[in-house]
Amino acid sequence: MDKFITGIQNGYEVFIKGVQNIFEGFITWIIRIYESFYNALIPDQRYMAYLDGLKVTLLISFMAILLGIAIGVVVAILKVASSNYKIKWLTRICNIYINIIRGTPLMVQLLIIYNLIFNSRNTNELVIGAVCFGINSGAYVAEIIRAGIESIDKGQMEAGRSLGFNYIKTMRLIILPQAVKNILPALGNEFIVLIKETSVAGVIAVTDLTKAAQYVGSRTWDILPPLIIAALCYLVIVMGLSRLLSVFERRLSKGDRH
Amino acid sequence: MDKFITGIQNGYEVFIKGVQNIFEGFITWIIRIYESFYNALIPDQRYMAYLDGLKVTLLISFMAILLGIAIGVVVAILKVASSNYKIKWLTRICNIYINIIRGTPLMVQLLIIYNLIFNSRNTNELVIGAVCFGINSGAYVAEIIRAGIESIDKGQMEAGRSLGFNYIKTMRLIILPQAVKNILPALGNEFIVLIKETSVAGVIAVTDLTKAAQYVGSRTWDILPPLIIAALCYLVIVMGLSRLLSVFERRLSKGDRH
Amino acid sequence: MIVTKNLKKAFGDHMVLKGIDETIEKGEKVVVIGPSGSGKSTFLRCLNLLEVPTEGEIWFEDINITDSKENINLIRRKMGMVFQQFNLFPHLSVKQNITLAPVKLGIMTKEEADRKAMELLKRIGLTEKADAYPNQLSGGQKQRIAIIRSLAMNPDVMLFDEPTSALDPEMVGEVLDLMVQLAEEGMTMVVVTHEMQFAKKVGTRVLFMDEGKIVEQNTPDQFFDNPTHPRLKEFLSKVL
Amino acid sequence: MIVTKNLKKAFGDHMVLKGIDETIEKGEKVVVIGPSGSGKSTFLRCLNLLEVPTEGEIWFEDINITDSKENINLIRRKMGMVFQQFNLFPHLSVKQNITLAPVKLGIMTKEEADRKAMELLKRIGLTEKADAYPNQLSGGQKQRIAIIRSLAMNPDVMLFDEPTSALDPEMVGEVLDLMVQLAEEGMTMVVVTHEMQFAKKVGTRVLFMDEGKIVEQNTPDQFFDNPTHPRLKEFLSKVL
Amino acid sequence: GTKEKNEKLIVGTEAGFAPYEYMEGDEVVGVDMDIAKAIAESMGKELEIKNMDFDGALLAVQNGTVDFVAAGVSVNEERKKVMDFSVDYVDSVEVVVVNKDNPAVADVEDLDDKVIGVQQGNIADFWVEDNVNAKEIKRYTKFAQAAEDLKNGRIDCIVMDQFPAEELVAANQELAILDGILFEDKYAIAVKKGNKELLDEINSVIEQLKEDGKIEEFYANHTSKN
Ligand SMILES: Nc1ncnc2c1ncn2[C@@H]1O[C@H](COP(=O)(O)OP(=O)(O)OP(=O)(O)O)[C@@H](O)[C@H]1O
Ligand SMILES: Nc1ncnc2c1ncn2[C@@H]1O[C@H](COP(=O)(O)OP(=O)(O)OP(=O)(O)O)[C@@H](O)[C@H]1O
Ligand SMILES: [Mg+2]
Ligand SMILES: [Mg+2]
Repeated sequence: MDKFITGIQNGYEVFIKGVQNIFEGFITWIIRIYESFYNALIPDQRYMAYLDGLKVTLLISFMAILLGIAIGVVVAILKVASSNYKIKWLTRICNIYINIIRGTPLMVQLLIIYNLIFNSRNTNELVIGAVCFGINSGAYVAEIIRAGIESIDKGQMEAGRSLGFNYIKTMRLIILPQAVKNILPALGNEFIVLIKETSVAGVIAVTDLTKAAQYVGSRTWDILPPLIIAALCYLVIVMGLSRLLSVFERRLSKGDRH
Repeated sequence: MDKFITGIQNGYEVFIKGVQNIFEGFITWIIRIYESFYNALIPDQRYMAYLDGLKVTLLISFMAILLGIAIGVVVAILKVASSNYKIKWLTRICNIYINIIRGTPLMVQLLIIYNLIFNSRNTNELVIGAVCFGINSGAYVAEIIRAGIESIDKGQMEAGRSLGFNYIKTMRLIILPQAVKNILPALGNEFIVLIKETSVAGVIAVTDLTKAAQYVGSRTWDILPPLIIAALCYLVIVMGLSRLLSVFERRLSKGDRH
Repeated sequence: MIVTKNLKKAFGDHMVLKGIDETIEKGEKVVVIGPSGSGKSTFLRCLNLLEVPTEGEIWFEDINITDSKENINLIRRKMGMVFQQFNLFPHLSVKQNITLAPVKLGIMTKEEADRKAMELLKRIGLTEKADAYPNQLSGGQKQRIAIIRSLAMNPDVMLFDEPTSALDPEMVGEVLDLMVQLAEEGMTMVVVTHEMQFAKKVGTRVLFMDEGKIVEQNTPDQFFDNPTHPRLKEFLSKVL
Repeated sequence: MIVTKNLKKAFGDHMVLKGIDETIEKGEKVVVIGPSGSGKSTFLRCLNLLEVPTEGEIWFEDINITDSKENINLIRRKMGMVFQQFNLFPHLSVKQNITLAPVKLGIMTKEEADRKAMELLKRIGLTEKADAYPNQLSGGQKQRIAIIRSLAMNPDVMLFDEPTSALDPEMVGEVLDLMVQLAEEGMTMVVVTHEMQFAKKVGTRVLFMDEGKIVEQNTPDQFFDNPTHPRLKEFLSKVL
Repeated sequence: GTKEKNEKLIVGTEAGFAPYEYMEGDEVVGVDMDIAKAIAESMGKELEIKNMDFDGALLAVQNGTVDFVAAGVSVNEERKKVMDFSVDYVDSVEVVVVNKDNPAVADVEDLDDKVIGVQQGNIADFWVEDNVNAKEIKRYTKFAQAAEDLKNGRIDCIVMDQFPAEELVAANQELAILDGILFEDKYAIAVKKGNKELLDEINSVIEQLKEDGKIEEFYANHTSKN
């Protein structure tokens, strides 16, 4: 009987010890993780590196989408008009641009555009990034606009023409105002895509969020925490913008109902 | 009169000289370009670098799409089924995976997955790349499959159920066989996207086509020609595959008509 | 055969069926008419639980099918349904469309099902289309195939939701003819339709739905000649 | 007023109109019927060049409109067109839908167009919908607005392509009523429709199209009572 | 480590650093690679080369993805905390490369307020950060891109090792090395912290190579080519 009790006591002690060990292990682990992230954020004001990188990421994306819209609108108009008026060579040029951009990796484009175009020490890295990504984005924006126009029921064009409007006026007064409701959300989406894609900007010596995180990692010799911090930044921004976008989209489609 | 003739003669000579200069300049330029590309391709069997890089690019893309399909099918089934049977936490887990992958840049994911998973020294670089890109692709494939299923008119599900089939049988016998026709081309497209995206694989010690081109450039100190060669390789492959895909797609939709 | 008790259905806040008590006897041909959005389709789709009622009960052959313990898949086999948009399976040939359910549900062998399918196809004069695919058929042919697809399961009742509304006018006749035949053979039928001639000819009872309620019902003669409810009078004045 | 000479139209290899010679006089109400795919819509759409004919000529008010020197945009102002799917402009209010063309084409001032729009809306009893948007309207309301949108341009002829086919049965009447009114006021009309009652009531001539040709035409009485072409006989037997 | 019973010996490097390591066809070669081969040979193992970014290679050795890094790694205190170093096998000299026709930097002492190109994680990156008041430090993963940018005037100078710098100016007439030395340091091979067994092996091989004059030979092999 005594033996039995001792047995239980022993078992109990072993159990408690086990729990303690696990608990202590867990605490140590938490502390290590905490330290890792602390190191990745606080010393040398490292958080500033992320903030600066984030600023670069956002600014480049924003300027790139603006440039992309400019290029995309021109290309889309040229393409639609040249196919309507049967100017083959112009259609072909537009298609070549679109196909090259969509047929090669962004990273390769980036390196080529960067090395081909920029020759001055004083060009701001934001401008460099914006131009490279903008040229890329233009092709996608052109396709977004084309798709937006084509999504409008062709009965609308017919109704406009049958009232006596010419092609251009029908486009301007009837098709485009409707197409914009499809195009705007898609452009918002393209902006979100750009934010993610600018993460390769590091190859052209632009210090965006990703590159900043890598840099912090090469300083702390602990690469994961900065990367996870960067990933969280991206996630918050991308999901936040997505949510905003869907609210905006709902507004737009509600606008239909007034 | 003589003066006039001399004038003409002089003018003629100047003109010829100008033409010669332009012509010579053009020739020199052509020769320089030729030399650049020659250097980027031939010495030290550099073309082998591109070929090997291309092989790595294609192999990684191919293995990644296979893994992506495996993950995507599982996630899509879990998501559709869990939302049908109202298992909220499972839906949520699937959504978290999809949102994280789609909400962060591929490049950051790549670095995190690589540093998180691959602590063993013996993993082949192809495996590393395939796993990293496969995990990324899985989220997109899952959405492709979901969209493929949702694209089937809901009348089909209703017709199946009203004949007495249960949910799973209707899926298997009626919805999925039709959905596959939408899913296959989209998967082909995802494969093409992967080929382009693997160009960032260089950051994780994989020597793909882009990285190979960069190192040829490091050797010749002439960055552009190798990049342009790589871009052409991508372009040919991407456009070739796209064309194949659209032929395949036409076949599939012809299949509808038998 | 079918009894609904205080049947209600809401989509979100929107009350579409506001309490329907109705009994449909074996052999009846009930025609449901009413303005767009009045809930006709929803009512029909509740009968075989394609829409799950928010409240109330539905009894079919003395089984409470709204009871979650009942296996609705077994019950649906006894209730054929025909849709406005046909809903043939585009990836299967005509014959496969007809035999899929009997075979895969283990009710017939492949041979039995094939024989039955050819019999039904012969009846509607489309045997030569057995190996055709749905998109090689005209609308009228599609809808007739859809009807015999349901018949292949030997249902006790057939539900029709505007079976001729998606058809070219020339094709309406052939589908209605088939439905008349079915009626004459004694099939129990519930038909939502805008074809008043059909209602007059084969209906044993006509229901008028408005805003989620059945506001009037009668034999076709009485219904069309002596409508009482003002909404029905207005409706008939517009449609006839 | 409208004359077609050997009008042919092919889509790729597919010959849809196989040579149509037809003369439509001012004040006529021509009704076009025929089976699905026979080319009725294509014929109508050729009349205002929404489809460009492959061969042949179309004369409108003594102008050869198939002549590329003519400005088709000016000619279309004189030809109203009403579509099966209404094709209202969803981003504009009802009033804006009506006034857009007169104002932007410089035919009326904003005030004149507004006055005209309200007049037309009053005529169809929809003044209170002036500031509504198309998707707040029922199908019948949409189609009537589409008709007066065309009328606002004071056209010399109105083309209708199955104007009631996309409507709920209850709404068909209100649209046909408006068309009857127009006919009574003397508008020249070409109407593709499946509404035989309308054809009988207001048509001055009925054309039967089959496989890209007009195979029979007559006054409504003769047309419906004494059809001669076998295809027409078959068609009428199915539809009436 | 008793568990290490692998047939393969994996070396991490960044093949944009001739003559230490560079691509020849699809192969990575160079002085460091010759040393690595000698180490593998003496251990009787097969050598596998992983070509990655420089900072990536230093991280890889810490988490064990590679056995050692031979990539012209300079020894410094910060790195010593997180990895172990072999005896040094070369004294390296860091120099400044500028545009020859249009030198934006006149003297090695004159780096303040300049746009300086370095390789990310390289010793020059740390040194410049700590010792110079640069206008901007541009961190590249590949020297070739830095050289291209220098040629095009996007940066004022590159701080890098003398030997690769000589390769660089030999291939690019537009560039020149400034007279004078910026700082000196020593290259060694890095292994995972605590991997004494491997470290001893490497040390003995390096000592042997030094004794036999092999390292000079390696240099000669890889520098005479251009
Ligand atoms: N799945 C659904 N979700 C939300 N609302 C629905 C749904 N199905 C139907 N409704 C709404 O319920 C109401 C009745 O629809 P129902 O289809 O039953 O009408 P109906 O009488 O069949 O009309 P119709 O003659 O146009 O077919 C309509 O207002 C419709 O918008
Ligand atoms: N844009 C087009 N491209 C190719 N074929 C067309 C086009 N428009 C019509 N068709 C074909 O031309 C034929 C006649 O079409 P049309 O629309 O004129 O027939 P319809 O008599 O109006 O038929 P419905 O009663 O169904 O409206 C059909 O076979 C149709 O498929
Ligand atoms: Mg309905
Ligand atoms: Mg038509």
